[in-house]
Amino acid sequence: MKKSVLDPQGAAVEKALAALGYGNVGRVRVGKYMELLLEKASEEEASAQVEEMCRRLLTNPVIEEYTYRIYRADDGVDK
Amino acid sequence: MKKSVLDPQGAAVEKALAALGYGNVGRVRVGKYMELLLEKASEEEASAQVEEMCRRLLTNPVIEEYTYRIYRADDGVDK
Amino acid sequence: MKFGVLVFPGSNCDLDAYHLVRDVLEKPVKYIWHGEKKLDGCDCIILPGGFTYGDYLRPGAIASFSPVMEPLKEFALRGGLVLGICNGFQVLVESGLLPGALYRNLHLQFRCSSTHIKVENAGLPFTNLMRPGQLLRMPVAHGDGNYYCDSDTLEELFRHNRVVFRYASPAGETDQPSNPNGSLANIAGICSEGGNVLGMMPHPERAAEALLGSEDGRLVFQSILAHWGEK
Amino acid sequence: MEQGLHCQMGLTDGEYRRILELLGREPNRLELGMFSVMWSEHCSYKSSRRVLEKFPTQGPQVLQGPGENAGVVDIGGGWAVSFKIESHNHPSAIEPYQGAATGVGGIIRDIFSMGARPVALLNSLRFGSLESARVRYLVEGVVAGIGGYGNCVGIPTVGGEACFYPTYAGNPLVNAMCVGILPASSITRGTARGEGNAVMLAGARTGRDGLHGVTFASEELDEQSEEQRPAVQVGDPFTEKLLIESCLEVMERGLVVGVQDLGGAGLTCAASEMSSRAGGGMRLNLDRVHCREEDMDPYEIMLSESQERMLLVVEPAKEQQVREVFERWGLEINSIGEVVSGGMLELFMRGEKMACFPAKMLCEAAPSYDPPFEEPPWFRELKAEHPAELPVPGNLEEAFLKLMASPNIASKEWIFRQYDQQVRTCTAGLPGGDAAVIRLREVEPKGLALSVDGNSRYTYLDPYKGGMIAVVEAARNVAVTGARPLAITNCLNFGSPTRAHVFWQFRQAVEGMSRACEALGTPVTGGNVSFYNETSGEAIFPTPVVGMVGLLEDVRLHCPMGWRQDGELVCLVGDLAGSLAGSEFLHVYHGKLAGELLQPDLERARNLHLFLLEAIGEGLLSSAHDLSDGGLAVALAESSIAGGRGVELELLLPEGARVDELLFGEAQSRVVMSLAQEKEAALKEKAGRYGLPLHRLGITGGDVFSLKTDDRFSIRLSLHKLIHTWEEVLPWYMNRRAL
Ligand SMILES: Nc1ncnc2c1ncn2[C@@H]1O[C@H](COP(=O)(O)OP(=O)(O)O)[C@@H](O)[C@H]1O
Ligand SMILES: [Mg+2]
Repeated sequence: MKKSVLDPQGAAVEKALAALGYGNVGRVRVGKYMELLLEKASEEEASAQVEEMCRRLLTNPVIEEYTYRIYRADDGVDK
Repeated sequence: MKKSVLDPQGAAVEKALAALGYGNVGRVRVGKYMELLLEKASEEEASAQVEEMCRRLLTNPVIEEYTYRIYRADDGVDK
Repeated sequence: MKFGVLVFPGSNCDLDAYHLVRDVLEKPVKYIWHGEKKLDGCDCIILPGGFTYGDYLRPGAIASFSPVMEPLKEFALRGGLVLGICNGFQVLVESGLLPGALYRNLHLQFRCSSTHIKVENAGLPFTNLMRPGQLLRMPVAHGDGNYYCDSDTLEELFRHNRVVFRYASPAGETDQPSNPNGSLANIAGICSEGGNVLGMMPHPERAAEALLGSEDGRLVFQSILAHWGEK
Repeated sequence: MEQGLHCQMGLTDGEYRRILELLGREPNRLELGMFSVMWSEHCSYKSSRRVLEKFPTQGPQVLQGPGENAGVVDIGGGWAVSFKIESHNHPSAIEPYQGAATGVGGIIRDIFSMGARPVALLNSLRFGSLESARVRYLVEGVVAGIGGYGNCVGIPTVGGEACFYPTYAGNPLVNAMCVGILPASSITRGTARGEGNAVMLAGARTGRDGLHGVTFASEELDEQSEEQRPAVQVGDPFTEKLLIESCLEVMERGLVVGVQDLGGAGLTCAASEMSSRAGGGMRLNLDRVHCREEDMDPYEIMLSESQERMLLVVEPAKEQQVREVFERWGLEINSIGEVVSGGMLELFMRGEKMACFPAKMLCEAAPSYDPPFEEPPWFRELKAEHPAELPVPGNLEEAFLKLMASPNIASKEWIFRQYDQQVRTCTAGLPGGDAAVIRLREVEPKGLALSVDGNSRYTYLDPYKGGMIAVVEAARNVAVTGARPLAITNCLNFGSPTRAHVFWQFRQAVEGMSRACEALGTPVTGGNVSFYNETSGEAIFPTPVVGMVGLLEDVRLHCPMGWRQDGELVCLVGDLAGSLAGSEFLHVYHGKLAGELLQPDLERARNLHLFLLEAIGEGLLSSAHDLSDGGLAVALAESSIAGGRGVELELLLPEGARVDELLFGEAQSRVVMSLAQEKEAALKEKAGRYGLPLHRLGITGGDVFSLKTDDRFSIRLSLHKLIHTWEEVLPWYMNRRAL
């Protein structure tokens, strides 16, 4: 979620944490986390494809931002 | 989401990506991502508190797993 | 005048829109499968409510890539009438046919209740039988109806009279308690620049028969017929 | 064979010996697992079967009684209604959102596997006190889960009930009911007929979720239950929606021989029950089951309770067409075997035979017990307490407001506003009334009135009378809309059947329900038993829940519960005063649950329903609302609130009654109604003809709720205050959501 967009989930979590006695927690933002496994791709190709998939489908640029990380082999790709 | 638990969202995203021509994407899992700012805490204290909050509220141990990372100062705490 | 109702996997108000056109308006109507590549000569396309693809990822996101969206975009560009209701509105927003985004209700719950909406623009193919400022009673039923856009877009929407409906109190106040989902400026429905594409969260098709408690929603469809020169 | 493996799987030594006897050899692990799930209480009804046989199940309207996926009744015009209720109590206690959601998914599959288009959902919920944060967490999750599933599949949730008593704190009850419509001539059944026919598995992939779910449902909850995590399943309502559409399509086109959903005990249950019903067998090749995870073994595949799967039996010539339908809807479907004669269930994997025995052994040969029963000591003790010895409240208005603010009486809108109540545009009577009313587009202008009811305060005090009352009250709830009660489904939520006191309650309740069903002509077409509702050795109140279906010949004439106009006459049909025994007033005001319940008069109940059918059919009534929890004062207030208008009431205290019995006492067969003043004579005549007492209570209008007895103002409140008190209770509790 972009900073400028009100995040109702984050606000609710923050309130709930405060009620549980975690008064020192602030600026809670809740978003999505995805893991995908990309086959047959070099690191650059993977990067380019993830970027494209994020723009086209995985995120909505009106309200969301994204970052991703790419891992090799055994553990798939992490966005 | 635990690996053994059905992730309908992940499955739907995987199918949608395939339909968009990204046939090389597999094992899509969708989860939650949270950012929180913890005040007045050393790294160890933060760690302990995040651990506790995850167990008590932030995750549902019946179906979810969690990992977190802690950053200093400027960017708050990342779970 | 012929209507088409798009059917995506997970659409579930397709039946309701179809029933409304066929049995209440008594006009020709057909279902159009999401995999179709043409719209088959329909004059008005309805994107019905429901949970396309389970609303997984984001409501309307996956459906907005359906093959049928290509001919729909062309149809809309040529001025064809497109009405997106609830999930249909979400599909229109995700596909870029309407600006902004619809996301999680502010209170985080699905909300099914009766609302009042105020007519802000009565000069559209969808509203020509309404009076500006008129209040209509219609139910909402959604979990992601919280309308958001950036401030430039919002200004543009208001400047060009593209905010069509706003949630209001029974007395006509567009106040906070009347807002069922946290939408910016109580926005319940907006239209495209040309006024031929309307997206709205409330369900006019659920308020078009006395047995269901309100007939106000029928005005939307009667306006469409009037625009087309039919009764 | 490992020592005691059968015990770990929940089988007794005796049961294990019986398996050895039946097979004439030792079962392998897969076979033993299959026996253990099919012989679990949940699947075999081994403790309850003989008691359930007492239910009346016959009637001219019954097209399908108990024994199939769901019951079916005829509604005329060539159409029929299929309906059933089922519990998902234990899964909901562990994971409230998914537990409730998958409960809804399961009951929907039962309905469309009969070939019926699901048109309505209802639910019956019981939780502990809302003062507890854990309970609020459960309420929030269960309600969201029910909504999350029903909303997405596009079936309106039109009614239900929700109660809060401490007995359910550790073991909430989540019962879901689904209603569907189908042509009377085309009921699909769960049979595997026709040697050589293909057995096809459609829908979601099979995963490791829910292994031994039924065994879990057949045990008490304890501290360890939270650790039983692998049993938790996640619902996928989107896949369910696709399954509904594709299954109904193949059934409508006559492409299938038999269909059954995979619920408790998964493929084992579906395969053996379908075979057993047809007197045949199946040869299955488990390599062909589409799995979610790699390396699943036969045991896991056969016992998995993954959701959103269906088993279909199809003639070979139609296999391709069936496949095409499912694939068009984006679903996977595989032919996993074939129907064989001779009755054997044969399972193969990687070319090896993994299991082989007669299918009937899992079903018909399952054990059946007569558990011992004994009247519990508290039964007589509580009966001997006389609530009428308690003092009459000094301030009646305060007592009344307290009652209106009881979570059991207060508005349930916080719950049902999270449910899509109107999708399908057929809901003519929304949640909040006595019964939900839906129109049936297939047979206009007919409609259905639907209600779920149960009163565990009553069943605790007296399970026999309480069981009777559950049926009578459910029937009355549909009758006040103008519908004719047709038939019931039921969910029997009890403690452990191995406790003699619990089993006594169970027998008594079934007996009482049966008598009422006979008297009212509403047979039982199906249901569900949920035992082992206990926490730490403490059983819940016995809680039979009745799901009633009523038929409206003309849905446009259905009668609402709220005052519709100012200046109309308000009347009561039935006795003026009720009893405080087991009443909500006694619970809320005195913190007590005691007394001897009045014996319900079944003859009068029957007459009342006929009277209502006639009076509403002739358009005599503007509104009608049944009296239940909270008695007369609460019912009158509810009609005021629903109608959005006040009322001036003057009640005469009957001879020998106390004012709290008049205002808050509870009794059966009572209805408040409003009507145009000039229709009073006709109403009197009709009530007289049915032998029903009729009392004139007041006139509607204004914005004050005013209730006078004996020339004293007892209660006088602005409508605004009344509504506010009643509406704010659940939101107030639920806004304190943090754990
Ligand atoms: N869990 C629920 N789901 C849907 N509707 C509910 C639920 N609980 C209560 N309601 C609705 O609230 C109204 C009042 O319920 P209740 O007090 O139990 O009625 P009654 O006493 O007439 O059976 C009913 O219309 C019922 O449908
Ligand atoms: Mg009632």
